[in-house]
Amino acid sequence: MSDDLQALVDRLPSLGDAVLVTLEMTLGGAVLAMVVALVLGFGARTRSLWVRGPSRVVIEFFRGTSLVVQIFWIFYVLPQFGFKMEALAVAIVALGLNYGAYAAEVVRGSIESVPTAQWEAATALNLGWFHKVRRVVFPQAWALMIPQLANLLIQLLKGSALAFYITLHDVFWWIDNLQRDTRDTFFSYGVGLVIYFVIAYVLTWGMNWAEERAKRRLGRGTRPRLRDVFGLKPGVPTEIARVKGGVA
Amino acid sequence: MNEEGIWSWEKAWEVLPSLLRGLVITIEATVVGMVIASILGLLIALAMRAPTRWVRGPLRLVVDFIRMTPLLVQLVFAWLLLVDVPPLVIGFGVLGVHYATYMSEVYRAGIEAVPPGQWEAATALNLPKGRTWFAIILPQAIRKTLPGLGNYAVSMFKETPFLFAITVVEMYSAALNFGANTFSYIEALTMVGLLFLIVSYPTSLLVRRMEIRFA
Amino acid sequence: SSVDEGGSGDGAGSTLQAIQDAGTVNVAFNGEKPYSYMDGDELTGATIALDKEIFGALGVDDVEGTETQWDSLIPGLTANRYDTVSAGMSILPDRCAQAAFAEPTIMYTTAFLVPEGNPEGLTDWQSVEGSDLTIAVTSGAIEDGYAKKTGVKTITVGDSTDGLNAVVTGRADAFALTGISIRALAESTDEPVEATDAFVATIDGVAQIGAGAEVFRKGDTELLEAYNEELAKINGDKEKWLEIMEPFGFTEAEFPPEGLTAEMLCEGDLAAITDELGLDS
Amino acid sequence: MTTASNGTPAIEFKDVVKRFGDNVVLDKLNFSVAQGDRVTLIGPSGSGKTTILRLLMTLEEANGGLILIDGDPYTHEYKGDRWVEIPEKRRRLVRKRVGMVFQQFNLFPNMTVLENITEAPIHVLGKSKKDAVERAEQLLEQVGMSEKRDFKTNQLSGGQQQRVAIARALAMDPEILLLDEVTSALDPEIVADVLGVLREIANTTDITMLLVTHEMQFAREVSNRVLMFDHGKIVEEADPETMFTNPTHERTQEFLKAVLGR
Amino acid sequence: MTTASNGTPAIEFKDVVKRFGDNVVLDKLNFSVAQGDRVTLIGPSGSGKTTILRLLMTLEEANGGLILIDGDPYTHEYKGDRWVEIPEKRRRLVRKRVGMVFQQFNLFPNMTVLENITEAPIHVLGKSKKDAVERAEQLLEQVGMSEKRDFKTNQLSGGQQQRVAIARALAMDPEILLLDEVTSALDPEIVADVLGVLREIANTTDITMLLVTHEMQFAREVSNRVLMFDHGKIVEEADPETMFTNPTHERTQEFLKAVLGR
Ligand SMILES: Nc1ncnc2c1ncn2[C@@H]1O[C@H](COP(=O)(O)OP(=O)(O)OP(=O)(O)O)[C@@H](O)[C@H]1O
Ligand SMILES: Nc1ncnc2c1ncn2[C@@H]1O[C@H](COP(=O)(O)OP(=O)(O)OP(=O)(O)O)[C@@H](O)[C@H]1O
Ligand SMILES: [Mg+2]
Ligand SMILES: [Mg+2]
Repeated sequence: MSDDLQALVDRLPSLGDAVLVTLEMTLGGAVLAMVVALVLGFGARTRSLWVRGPSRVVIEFFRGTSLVVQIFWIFYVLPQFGFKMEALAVAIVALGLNYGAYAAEVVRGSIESVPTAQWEAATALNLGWFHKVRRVVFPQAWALMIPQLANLLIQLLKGSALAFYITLHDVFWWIDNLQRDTRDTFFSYGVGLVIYFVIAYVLTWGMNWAEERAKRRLGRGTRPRLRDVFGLKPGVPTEIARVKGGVA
Repeated sequence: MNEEGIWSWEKAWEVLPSLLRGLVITIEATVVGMVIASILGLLIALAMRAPTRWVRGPLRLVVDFIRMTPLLVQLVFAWLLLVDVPPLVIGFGVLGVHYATYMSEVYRAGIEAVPPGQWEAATALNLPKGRTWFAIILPQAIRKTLPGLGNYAVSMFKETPFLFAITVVEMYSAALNFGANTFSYIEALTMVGLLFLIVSYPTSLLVRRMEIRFA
Repeated sequence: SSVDEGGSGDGAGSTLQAIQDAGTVNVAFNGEKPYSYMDGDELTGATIALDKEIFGALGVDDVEGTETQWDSLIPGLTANRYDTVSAGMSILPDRCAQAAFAEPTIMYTTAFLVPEGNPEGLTDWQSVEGSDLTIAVTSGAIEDGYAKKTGVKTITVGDSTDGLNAVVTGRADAFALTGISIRALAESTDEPVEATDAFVATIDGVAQIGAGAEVFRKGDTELLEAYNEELAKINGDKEKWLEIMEPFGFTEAEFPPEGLTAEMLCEGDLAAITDELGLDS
Repeated sequence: MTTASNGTPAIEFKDVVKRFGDNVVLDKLNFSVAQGDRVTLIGPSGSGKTTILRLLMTLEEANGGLILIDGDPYTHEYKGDRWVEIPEKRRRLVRKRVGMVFQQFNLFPNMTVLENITEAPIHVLGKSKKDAVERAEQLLEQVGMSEKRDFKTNQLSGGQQQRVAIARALAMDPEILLLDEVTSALDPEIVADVLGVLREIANTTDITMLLVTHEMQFAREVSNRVLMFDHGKIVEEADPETMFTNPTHERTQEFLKAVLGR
Repeated sequence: MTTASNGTPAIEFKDVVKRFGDNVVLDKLNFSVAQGDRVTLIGPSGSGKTTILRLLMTLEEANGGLILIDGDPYTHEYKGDRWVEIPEKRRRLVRKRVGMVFQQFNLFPNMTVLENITEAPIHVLGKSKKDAVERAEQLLEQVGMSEKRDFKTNQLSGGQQQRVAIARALAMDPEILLLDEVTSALDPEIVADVLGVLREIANTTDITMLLVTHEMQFAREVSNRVLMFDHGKIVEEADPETMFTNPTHERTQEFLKAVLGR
């Protein structure tokens, strides 16, 4: 055990870099996923089949094949067609597309849960489509989305552990190396458990805070108490059962 | 680039039988894991409504810890600890427990989405607690959770590759095995992707049907 | 860090030319002692030492590494993510169709990792053949092939630590891997396990001669030939070979016999090789 | 149907206090309803009418005071000289005597019309299925919904749902029926229909009724006493005739003017 | 506020057909509303009143016929001899002249009261923020909501929300105002209040109004024409006095009896 601790201490300096890589992937992936989700989510509920069809195909494709296979293709196969990206970029693109496809369903569901009457009221005021979405519908849907997006963010964080597969030195790589050094799986994975939990916890705080803020904008909910923000609040609030499309 | 080209159908067919054998394990794990997750998830959701904080607090902590840490690590831990349990059983169990923590949230949301008027009507009719749960609340709540459960089934299906860490050879590790022996990774993994798609796309269509029906 | 992104073989120019111009070659490694691994910040190991020697002679002074999981070593090579794979990969007929192997650099033997005291008394492959013991093998390793051919019950583990765990927890009676790896594994752990003596497995009466080598892309013939040329100088001089390899625990037993070529191993007719080289297990 | 007309009030509120946070909704409210009485509560929005019915149905907990049904304490009682909450078991015995119809009907959507009505008689009163169905059919007949007995509730219009809800409450043979704005979620033309059903029940049974309604005409027809509330206090109390034609209190005049006089 | 009182009707329906699936709600409906007219639509539930207003607001697409605003085709026009849908761009120009107040208010919960009112004037009419706020404050004053200008909408009661919704519609300076049962989601006592606001607007502007209401008293006071609908057809048309005291058609008599005569 003291050997284990020694190995841990020796490896600590490189933990910072590893965490950084994991965070870069997670946050980069999350931002891209959000963009993808918005495009596909709105695409999947337009009336035009020419937009809806491809959106659905892309969503189903990226949800249907698994993340490992997608990463494999983007990192190892596409270069053979002359399309080569840096490993970090590949990780972000793959995570963004995969979780973006899931998040697209969340976006679609939340948008659909905004009462039609809100669209109609906006039409009655003669607002244009983009304006309706940006100023009226999205801010309301946003509050509904956050808890599910928070769940997806945690899943995305865990999904980023595949990065080692494409030569990135993330937290999982770091744990793997610790395991090889110590040959003690319990110890090294235990350390890993704690690291991932801490990162997930911090991300959850951030999402709780965003949710409270969004709710306050709608005049719902109160000023967030510290407990609301820092508590390990369950992801899904009451309204979510109404939201179609759920997480997966 | 290989002079033979990137893709060889011959290799693709060659790997298929072992992938299909792996697919059986993958589907088994998903089905059994889903059954465990559905039941355990419901129990967790119900326990979370216990009136005392001494039940809710610790349970919340355990659930969040499981939810927020990687499945792979949980699998390996269980595999190392439960020495006498066959890996397949551990795989089913851990998948089930991991996803139960997600499903408990779905159930919770479903239960909370039952209008308070339903509880009140049950009280006004003087129905006992148990009857209220089983005849009034749960039938309504579970209908609303079906799409959510379906989504998690699709997602669990695609997380079965982690079972390779505990020596269970499912579809993904079968592909890697083939790849390591022949270096024909592209064929093997692409077939895996296709098989995933072939199974999960109809499932997700089914889920969306349910969404529409139960909306 | 010595980890770099990207192989030099993009586009039309030859990889050899490219790495000579850059003065750097990027090799993929799996972090497995004693073949190729990071020691702190330094890339080292037996195959790396060999590479440094050979590439140095080719006018490439810098050997940089990209650490990759075992299963992505070859896909990354085909995808031009690096120039060669330096992990002592076994030369097998099926593999030869997808990638180009240099001439053998290390001869492989097999050994078992067993619980302390070797309760089952394992010595060679025949001692597990026909028994109802469960043997742990790493996914895609040659030992997996031996087991399949001889009907030995196996479980498949991801890497050597998992194999160790399988033995320690009693899920497997032994863990079979190359002699060198098993020795390194037994030395690196405090768990109550030990390594059996290395042996050349005999399957169906044929000695399973196995050798590992550097791997190149199929198209990089020029680089492969240049590498082989320099390698021949080392392989032709046992002292020189030992000078490079001994610090990492390799012995004469792992020195490739004269006359053994990658081509022969790619053919896969092991009986013929034994005959031709006059080897005997 | 009443246990005894011995003068014990069917409902009695003694110094009942109800707060929501800082908002004191009922402040030491006292009133009683005799057995067989039909009492209408009127008053502006937020005056506490619904709260009174919900307290009676134990959907809310009182913060103080006593609520008695047929003289039996219902939510709290003094024991020694301390408040003691009445255990759920005894509470259920008392609650059996009370039925409630909600503004939003609150039918169980997972059951058919018939199942909605027989659920409680079978599982609370312990009736046999046959008896419960027989009684349910009789009640459905009474509210004019016989042909819909096997429909799911969401296949019904609002007025039809409310009639089923009334039948469901009556199936428990309550001594006391609470009705909270049972027509205000309905289309105007349909309101008359549901009120007709209630009028018939009022005329053919001696059930004690406590109702909140804005249909003053209906209140006038069925009730024998009207209580005007404001801010959780009884402002005025009279028979309907007096209340609607000749209210004495200024607040009542103002309120009735707003509700009736447009 | 009206463009020209040259006799062109403000609203004209020509053979308008509207179906939902197999349910033909409007079958070749023809009617017109003159500029400055105040027209009330009455009729039983499901007769198509809301549908008419929604068609005018382009919240529904007609299946046939022409809808004209100030003589301009609004949804379709004949070009050559084919139906051509009018592009959204031109439609928005016409839609500018129409405002609507909904039964459920439909305020935007993510905005304050003031933002609800200024959003469209700024972004659709292109008013400066200063001008829009000035006008909004004037309107809030008019509906008696000045002190609530920075509140979130769900901090308001129903009546207050409806008053803001009215102000929001008026802020667009519409020539035509559509009102769909704007008081039926409100508490009875508050209804009078909102109707008062509308009455004042009716009395102080020459805005064209098309309203659906069950408040017959109010219809009587503000409107100069009442249309009785049944099954998507105009059954009877008269000035309010005649309609409410002396309806000629049997269906109207029956309907008015149910709604008024309780
Ligand atoms: N669950 C609750 N939480 C907080 N306040 C409540 C709650 N229920 C009622 N109130 C408050 O109690 C007061 C009385 O409400 P109640 O519903 O009894 O009024 P009411 O007379 O029935 O009004 P209405 O005619 O609008 O139905 C109101 O001020 C209301 O805001
Ligand atoms: N979106 C829709 N889909 C299908 N049918 C609809 C839809 N909207 C309205 N209808 C049908 O059209 C008919 C007319 O509805 P409409 O809402 O115009 O009636 P209304 O006169 O406003 O009734 P109410 O007084 O109840 O508001 C009804 O039969 C209704 O069921
Ligand atoms: Mg009330
Ligand atoms: Mg309507």
